[in-house]
Amino acid sequence: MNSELFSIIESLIFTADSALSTDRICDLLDEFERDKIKVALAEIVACYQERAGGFELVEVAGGWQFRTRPAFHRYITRHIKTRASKFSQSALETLAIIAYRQPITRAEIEHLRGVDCGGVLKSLLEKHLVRILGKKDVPGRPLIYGTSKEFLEIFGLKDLKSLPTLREIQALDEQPQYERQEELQLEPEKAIPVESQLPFE
Amino acid sequence: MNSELFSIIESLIFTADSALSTDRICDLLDEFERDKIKVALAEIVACYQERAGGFELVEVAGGWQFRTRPAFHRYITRHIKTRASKFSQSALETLAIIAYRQPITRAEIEHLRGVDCGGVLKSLLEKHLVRILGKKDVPGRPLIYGTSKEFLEIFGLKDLKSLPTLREIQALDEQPQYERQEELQLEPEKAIPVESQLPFE
Amino acid sequence: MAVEAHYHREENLPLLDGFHEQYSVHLDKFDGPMDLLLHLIKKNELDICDISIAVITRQYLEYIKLMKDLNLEVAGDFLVMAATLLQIKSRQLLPIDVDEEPEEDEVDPRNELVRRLLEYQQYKEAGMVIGARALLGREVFTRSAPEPMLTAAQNVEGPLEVSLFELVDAFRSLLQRIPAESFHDVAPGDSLSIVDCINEILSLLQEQDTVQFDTLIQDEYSRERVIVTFLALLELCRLKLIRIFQGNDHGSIWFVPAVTTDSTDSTEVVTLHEL
Repeated sequence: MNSELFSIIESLIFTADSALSTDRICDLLDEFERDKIKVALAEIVACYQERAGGFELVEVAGGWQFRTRPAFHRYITRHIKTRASKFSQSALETLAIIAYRQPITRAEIEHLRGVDCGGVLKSLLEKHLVRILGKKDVPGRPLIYGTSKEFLEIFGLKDLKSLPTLREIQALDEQPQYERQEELQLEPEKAIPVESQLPFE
Repeated sequence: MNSELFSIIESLIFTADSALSTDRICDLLDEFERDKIKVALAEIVACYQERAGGFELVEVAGGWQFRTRPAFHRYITRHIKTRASKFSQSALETLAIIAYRQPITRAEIEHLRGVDCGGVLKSLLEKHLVRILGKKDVPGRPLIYGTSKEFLEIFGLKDLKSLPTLREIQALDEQPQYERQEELQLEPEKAIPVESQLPFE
Repeated sequence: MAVEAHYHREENLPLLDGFHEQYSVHLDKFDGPMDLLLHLIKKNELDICDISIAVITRQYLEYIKLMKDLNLEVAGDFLVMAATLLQIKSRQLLPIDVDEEPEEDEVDPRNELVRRLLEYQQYKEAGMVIGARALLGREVFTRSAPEPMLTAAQNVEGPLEVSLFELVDAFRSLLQRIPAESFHDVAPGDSLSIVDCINEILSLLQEQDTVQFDTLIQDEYSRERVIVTFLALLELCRLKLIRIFQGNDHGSIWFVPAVTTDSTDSTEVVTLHEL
């Protein structure tokens, strides 16, 4: 038997048409203490994990949402049309670069990928996975891009911190034969130590 | 721990956009026996009744649907305001015209859109996205509109200068130019000044 | 590029088969020069931090030649990389200048490329990891039945949700729809436009009550900037949106919004009824 708060929160999340943040739940249920709400949320998550039913409570894009478990998608797609299609390699690469390096300009993305990214960028904007954050304060004022809330929702990420860590960059720092130091001395404008480019470490 | 069929049925009902009849469930899951599906449905109903959470499985209008329990309806109605309201196309167009052509009069907006904009304009004013800048010094002294501070906040813009221009969006579609190497030269950190060595042209 | 290449590959299969094993890379596989380079490094089992530029450059150029032989359009990006490789190779061949600082001599010309390759490889891998996740709408689904209680109360407005791209796109599609003569100044050139300048002044006046002419042009002091700013001010003045003051002869020019916040509010009330 669950507490009343458990059930109230469950009903709130169940009926919301998008993920509900903890803050929002606390606002809505101002007669309950924040700490108790947090405990109840953890209880709901554990409860659905334990029963391993058709759906579970997950934290995505900074909010809570009930979602089906991936194992059942082949049954669900028998009556629900799939909305997302597979992403191309270039779309995924571009998304990854934007996700890890945001805010980033088109020129910076293209420098990393070595190819023109206008078309990919436009299609990511149209799919609402990427958004325009504003303009960079450098000559020419290029547009700067970042990932959107939809990006987190579609890829089922709690926040940008839960992006998979970039393993290789850490390995790179351990490589003694790679003489980055000298390169940095030569061209000071490049002197952004690799690790500082990782906003999530 | 529930049976797989239990979870599959649960996921089907959860994702359906209206109540699912037993017949429909049996059609969708034709690899399972009808009797077993019926047993599983009864199990799901019993399971939700027993746990007495925020919602339960009920049979309505000849079909199965998850419904919140009436006891919690007073909480559920609280979060209606969390529903993000989407812009209508006409509101978005009008807002775009005002943003890019301000200061602008209602007649000028209507000339561009070709339809009456009174209603849309009123709603944009009420949402504080648009504000009245003053009156134009022409016969009739029509009101002049511009965007507000709230407009900048919603779109996360530092100032009006940060609005992306049409040209910048159109540039995404443009074919990559062979002359791109010259662009690279402009930014010293990318300086691979090799355009003269191109052996292939 | 990938689609195009794939199409040609299908057509030219016999031709491809005749090529030496080294050339018969899958043309549809590469997302750009970096992707191709990574493939060549992997194929040759080279250490990414110690690649043999000679081997890689030769194979890279062979690949480009193959693309040309197959009448594929070689994207400029591939040529830029070819040039980069050749430049690195030529720098490696140059004799060390004894007069130069010794520490500069030690710099490996491959470093910049290696850094880019390592970084690219990371993002390529990260992209694959992200792409392998269960996606909403493909493997994972949310509840789609509308809650009857909420549907009934749908006219209550929540927070607005719209992206900047949608705004620009709405404007763009609008302009495409209407005849060309109905609007002007659609795509302002790189040069300063009066409209931009007006917008800039308007947004400044949202933050502060008075603005000095000099502050408008201090970031970018050019003849064009001064003229455009001045014209924008005149236009705003003509529209009675601002009032201009000058303390004394040759003194600073100040301007303030012609309508104070209070009077704007009262105007707004009136006009809401007018609408």
